Amino acid sequence: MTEPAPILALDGITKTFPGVKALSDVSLSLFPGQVTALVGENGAGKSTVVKILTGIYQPTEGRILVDGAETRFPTAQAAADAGITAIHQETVLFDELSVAENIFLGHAPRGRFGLIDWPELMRKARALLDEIGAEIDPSHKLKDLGIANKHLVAIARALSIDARVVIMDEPTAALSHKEIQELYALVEQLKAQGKAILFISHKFDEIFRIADNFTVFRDGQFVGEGKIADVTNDTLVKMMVGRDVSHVFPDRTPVFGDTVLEVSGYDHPTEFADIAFSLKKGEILGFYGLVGAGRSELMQALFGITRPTRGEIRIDGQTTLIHSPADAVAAGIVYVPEDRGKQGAITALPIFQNVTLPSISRTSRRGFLRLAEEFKLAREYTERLDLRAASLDTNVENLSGGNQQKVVIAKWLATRPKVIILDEPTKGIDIGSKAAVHEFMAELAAEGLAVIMVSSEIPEVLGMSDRILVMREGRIVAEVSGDDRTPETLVRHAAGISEG
Amino acid sequence: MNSTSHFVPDRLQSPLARRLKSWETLLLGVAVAIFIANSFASPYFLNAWNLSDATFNFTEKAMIAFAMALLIISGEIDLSVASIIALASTAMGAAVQLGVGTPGLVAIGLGVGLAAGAFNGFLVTRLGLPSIVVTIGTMSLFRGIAFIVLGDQAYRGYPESFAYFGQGYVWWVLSFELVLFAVLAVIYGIVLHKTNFGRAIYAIGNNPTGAVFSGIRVQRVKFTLFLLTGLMSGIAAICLTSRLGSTRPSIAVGWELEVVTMVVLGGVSILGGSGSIPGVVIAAFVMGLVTFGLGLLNVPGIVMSIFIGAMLIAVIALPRLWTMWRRH
Amino acid sequence: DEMRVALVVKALGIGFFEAAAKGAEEAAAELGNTEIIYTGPTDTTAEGQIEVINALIAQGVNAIAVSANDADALVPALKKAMDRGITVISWDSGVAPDGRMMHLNPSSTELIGNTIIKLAADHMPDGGDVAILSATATATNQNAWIEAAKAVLPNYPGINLVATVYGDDLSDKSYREAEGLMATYPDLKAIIAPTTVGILAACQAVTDAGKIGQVNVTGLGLPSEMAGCVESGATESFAIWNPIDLGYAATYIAHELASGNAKAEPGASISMGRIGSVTLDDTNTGAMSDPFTYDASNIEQFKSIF
Amino acid sequence: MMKRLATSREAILFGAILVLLALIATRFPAFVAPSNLAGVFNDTSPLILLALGQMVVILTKCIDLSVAANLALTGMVVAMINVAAPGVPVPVIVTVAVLLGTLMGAFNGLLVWLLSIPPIVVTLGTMTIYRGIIFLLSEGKWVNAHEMSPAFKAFPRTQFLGLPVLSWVAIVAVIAFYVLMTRTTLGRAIYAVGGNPHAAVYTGINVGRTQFWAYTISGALAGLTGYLWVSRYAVAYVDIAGGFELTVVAACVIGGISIVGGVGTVIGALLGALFLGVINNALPVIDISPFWQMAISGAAIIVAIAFNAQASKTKGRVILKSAEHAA
Ligand SMILES: Nc1ncnc2c1ncn2[C@@H]1O[C@H](COP(=O)(O)OP(=O)(O)OP(=O)(O)O)[C@@H](O)[C@H]1O
Ligand SMILES: Nc1ncnc2c1ncn2[C@@H]1O[C@H](COP(=O)(O)OP(=O)(O)OP(=O)(O)O)[C@@H](O)[C@H]1O
Ligand SMILES: [Mg+2]
Ligand SMILES: [Mg+2]
Repeated sequence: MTEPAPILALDGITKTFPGVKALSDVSLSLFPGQVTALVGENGAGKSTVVKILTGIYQPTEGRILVDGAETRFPTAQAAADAGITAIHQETVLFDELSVAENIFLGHAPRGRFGLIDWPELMRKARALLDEIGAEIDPSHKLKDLGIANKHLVAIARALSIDARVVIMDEPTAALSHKEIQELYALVEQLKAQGKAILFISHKFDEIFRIADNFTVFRDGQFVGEGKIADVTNDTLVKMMVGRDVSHVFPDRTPVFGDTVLEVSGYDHPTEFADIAFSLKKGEILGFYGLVGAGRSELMQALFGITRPTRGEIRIDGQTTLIHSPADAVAAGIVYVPEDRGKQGAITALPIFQNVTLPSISRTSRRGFLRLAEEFKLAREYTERLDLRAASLDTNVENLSGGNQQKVVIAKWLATRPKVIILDEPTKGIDIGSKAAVHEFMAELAAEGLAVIMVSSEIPEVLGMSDRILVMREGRIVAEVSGDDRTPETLVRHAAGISEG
Repeated sequence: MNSTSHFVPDRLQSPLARRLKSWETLLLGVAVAIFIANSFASPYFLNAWNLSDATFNFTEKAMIAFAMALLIISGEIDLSVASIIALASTAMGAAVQLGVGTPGLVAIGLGVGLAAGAFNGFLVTRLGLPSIVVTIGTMSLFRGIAFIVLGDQAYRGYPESFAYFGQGYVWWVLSFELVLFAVLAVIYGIVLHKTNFGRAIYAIGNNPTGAVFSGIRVQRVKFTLFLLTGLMSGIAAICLTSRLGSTRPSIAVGWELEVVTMVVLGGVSILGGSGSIPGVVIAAFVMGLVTFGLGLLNVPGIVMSIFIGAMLIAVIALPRLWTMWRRH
Repeated sequence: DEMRVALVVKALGIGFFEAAAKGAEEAAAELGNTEIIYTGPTDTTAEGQIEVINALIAQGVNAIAVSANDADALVPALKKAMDRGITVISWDSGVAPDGRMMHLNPSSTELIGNTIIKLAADHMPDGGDVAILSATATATNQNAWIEAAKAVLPNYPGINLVATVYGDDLSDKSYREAEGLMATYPDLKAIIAPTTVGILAACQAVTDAGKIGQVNVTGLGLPSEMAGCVESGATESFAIWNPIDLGYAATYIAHELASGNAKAEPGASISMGRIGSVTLDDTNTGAMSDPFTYDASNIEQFKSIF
Repeated sequence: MMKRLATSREAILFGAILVLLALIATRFPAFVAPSNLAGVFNDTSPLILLALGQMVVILTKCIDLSVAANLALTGMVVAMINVAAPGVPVPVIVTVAVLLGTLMGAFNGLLVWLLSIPPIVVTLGTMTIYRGIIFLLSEGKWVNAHEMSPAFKAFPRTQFLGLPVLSWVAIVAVIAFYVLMTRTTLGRAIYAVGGNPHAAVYTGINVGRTQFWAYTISGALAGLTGYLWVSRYAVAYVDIAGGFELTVVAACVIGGISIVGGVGTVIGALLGALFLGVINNALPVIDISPFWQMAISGAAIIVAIAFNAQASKTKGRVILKSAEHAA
């Protein structure tokens, strides 16, 4: 065997959160000069591994080995000191600090008396940004940057630490084609320098292009590992999902009714422009796009969270003004947001209160609460979604991600809406719940509800939608239906590549 | 979906059982302990009239504390309450000089309270400014106006009938203030715990973004809460002015922090989202009993405040220390 | 049985009142079978005094002798005390007639008003600007003295009262106010502070500004506290009545009234023990004695007494 | 660079102070005489010192309501030491004051860090406790000028290069804090913790410990100011600097330090304190009744925060390419 010894290895790592076992007995090895791809569905535990490797979480059980020696990373600093650096999935940076400082916070160059040497800091930051091909002024405040540039700053920060192990958690999700190419070149360069790279991505073409090894997780468990050269796309997907992908989505024969929602000439000063589309009863309309394409912003505007500069919304043919979510709910539009913890549920309140919150006027009398009515309504809708919980009086924060999502959906169904918008409805929820949500979406459409589904997962978009709109940089760039419905078309439109 | 649905009970714990384990029960225990300690410490304590007098130590502050509790649960705070008292009292005093009668004075007191609350509410909800600094500003502004109007003067000459609010008795030892306190406690308890409005307050305090996304008109609710806090300050101004029989611009100095202390001691989370009116009621009694009990022993007020300050920290720290200690 | 007399002061810890408390104990010892409860709020607020008074009512003390932070705000509480059979008098800083049976002025208001102007004028042969630094704007006694002082101003030609400012009996505020006076009125010849806190702070401010000899600080102060100022020359002379005597007299009167030996009514003469007796005017107010003037010649003798 | 300077919050506040001075000068020219301005600065020095400490605390998303009580307790303790042992040299007194203040600040910090008690509750509690302890120590008695030793009183007023030592302490503190906040790891960590505590964890910064240090720094300054205050005004009693904590917070807020943390500068805190100092000193001089003072400073606070909020309205992110270029 010519296999070198791993620089970094995880052995039998388990990580539990209150109510969730995010990782259970997983292993992982990273080798010098090699790229290891970590693949798994949303919520498989990939980012949790990254956080354990970078000292942000402490494993509940198991060992971390650096050069074969057991180590602990009590803080992020400890991991950095051990030569491990990461580009995290979410950008964890400081809006109020300059770009240069974001890159070097914690290890800024020091001058006399150990004081921070600002000119040197700027110089080094500029050099780093140049190296990754980012045209960003290091003296700007981070808050003045767009999401893609922020991500480039995060990459620069990871590279500013002279590390032996570089972890990249979905680094290309927010980047444009050109920037992605530069990132690939960078990965090659790091490899050549003998660094070990952990690369997390949902894009298979990417994985097959740059990875040497792979490790697969499913539902927090280790499924397998090997050489990329030894597997095909299909086998990898099967390992990841645990069954054949084609059977996941419900079969449906859609029956469309009248048009319920028409949006035209919808503009926002900074987020989106020229939005026009319509939606029929019983239809599932998919919105695809890369992260940051502005889909969530558009949906939130329809729901009255943000105000567009102009445009018209018609519901059942009637022009409707929506200035607040309360207006939207009254008009029959509801929104299941992407960020469940912050926007979807009031997690510190019990399930039944969450479910009845927007329809409280129905369960109460003259403004006074009627608990019995509330429990009745909550029971009716949570049972339909097959919610698993200790009781309806349990706080939502104690539920698993999938069950939390069910509570949020139940709360909106209880308002008896006409249009339901689901933003990344299955993001980060386990496979069982995912299928349940899909099945339920189909059921709702069959009952005549109009459904808008925003999703970044190509199989989901293809499997569920009757029609797909693709957004890029705040505009609808294509409508895809019929035979065009291939992953390639979606990606091409979303990324703005003129031909496949 | 599938029909083999799992049964999910409404509740695991009866509401009574939950209540027994609550903060309020703990606090009630403290109150009873203080009561017993006081009766042993001073022969003058167990006397209906004395106990009735003792309630004046906290009734006015507690009235504000009810509204403040709602405001803090919703994630905001109002530090200008004591200054609203000064402003409202000054306005009433000025009206007395113009010959306004008792009903007019009450209307003016309430009106000024509402207007001040609306001003705070406007700055916080419309201009989106953080309430803690807004109300530090209006705290100076409102009392400053009272100083401009009154300077080194005092207003007196309140009508005889006006004295009832702060000095009158409804029946035997039950003062008007005590009865008003009880009535307001019940009203606020119902509003917070039994109405849609109360539910919205909890939702907002726990997660303002989530509340907006749930179709709650968050700014409107918060504005209403500032109005209510202003109104309660107006009521407190009426009672206090009536009790003192005169108005000086320095009236009720420092009350804002006592009110906040009462609310926090009552188990309301300063970060918003949790707390109850019964808790605040008990906290009011606890603070009143401590002050009165130590007062009977002629302990200076500042020493009493050590007890209150220490209690404030201890009631939050001890449970945390206990869990930390048990984990090791 | 034992008689309990409560001496309620504006705030605990002020030298003047500590001295008065000494006098009260002296009276209690002399009268026998009398307990003194020396109490008060820790800051000079009316609300604080009301809480203290409520606690005293609850203890059923026999008499309350109070130096008020606010003449009006205490009235309801003190009325309640009288309703419950407690003897209530005010001393030093008075309560409105409704709220007490009698008031003991340390000295007559007119006399004090005249004295404080005279103290300044004596050292200003050519006349000039003077300013008053008072305590809180709500202090009754201060306001009365200032009124009286203004009334006698015409008798002192050339003396020009340019401002009245309030230091709230807080050292730092008084200090800043004194500084402000010197900045605003560069020709200021004297600062008159009829308060023991204010006169000390003003003396400090004048010393710090290097204006000893230029600005004379005078008013009412305690010899023990003022010794340094007289020594440095910042203060030529100042006046005060004896606070020990005042506490003694207040206690004695309260005892006399509570035990029924005397009745508070216009024209009545009430004994003050070793000090003599006080005669009440038609508002049931009486004066204890004349203020006494201290300067370099006698300060040494008194500074260790009070 | 010039343009950014002209639109910065600090520059505008500085402009506001100049305008204020000009207005005062029209009614009372002597106010802007250098010697008087030096006096105003000297008077404002304690506020500047406390505002610097409060700034550090607020930057980390906390608040310190106990500064004034800390100041008063430290002041009383050193005054009592001076009375009991007049021979103790001033450097020792200063050291004791700083240590004592540090200790009280650290106590706040520990409660916030280790027990995660909300900062406002902790300091509301310790505020009353520290004040109460003064009463217990002093039995409510004042320590007056004549009881203090001349050396004890002389320190803050000793002239050095034309300015009293009190002013110099403030100047040195401003410079030291400028260096601390811009050039040291701790200073930057303080900004990071307040700006985005979540991201701070990812950067290896211990949020609680940074907050602890912020409180400790604030406490040390409060202790130092405690001695300076007591010796300058030559008196110590329970209530000195009562309510001053809110003035300190107000100075910070006026100086553009965001109450939600992460935003604000040393220069801002300095200017915020000077703004209040100029108003407080000018009102009596220009013959505006002192009774207007409170309302004016209240109005100033409200205007300042409304203004700051307007200036820092987040532009939000920009998805549209066209809008990005326009921005
Ligand atoms: N702090 C936390 N508290 C509770 N549960 C958590 C926490 N962090 C992660 N989880 C849960 O752990 C599981 C794994 O999450 P993780 O973020 O590691 O998934 P992932 O594989 O990175 O998914 P994605 O592809 O969506 O990024 C999920 O069920 C998630 O809800
Ligand atoms: N400039 C930015 N700074 C920080 N976060 C950003 C920025 N731009 C976008 N994001 C985050 O990236 C995510 C995706 O952005 P957005 O929701 O607008 O796009 P989308 O097309 O809806 O993508 P998604 O598929 O994630 O819903 C959001 O969570 C958003 O908060
Ligand atoms: Mg992830
Ligand atoms: Mg989105």
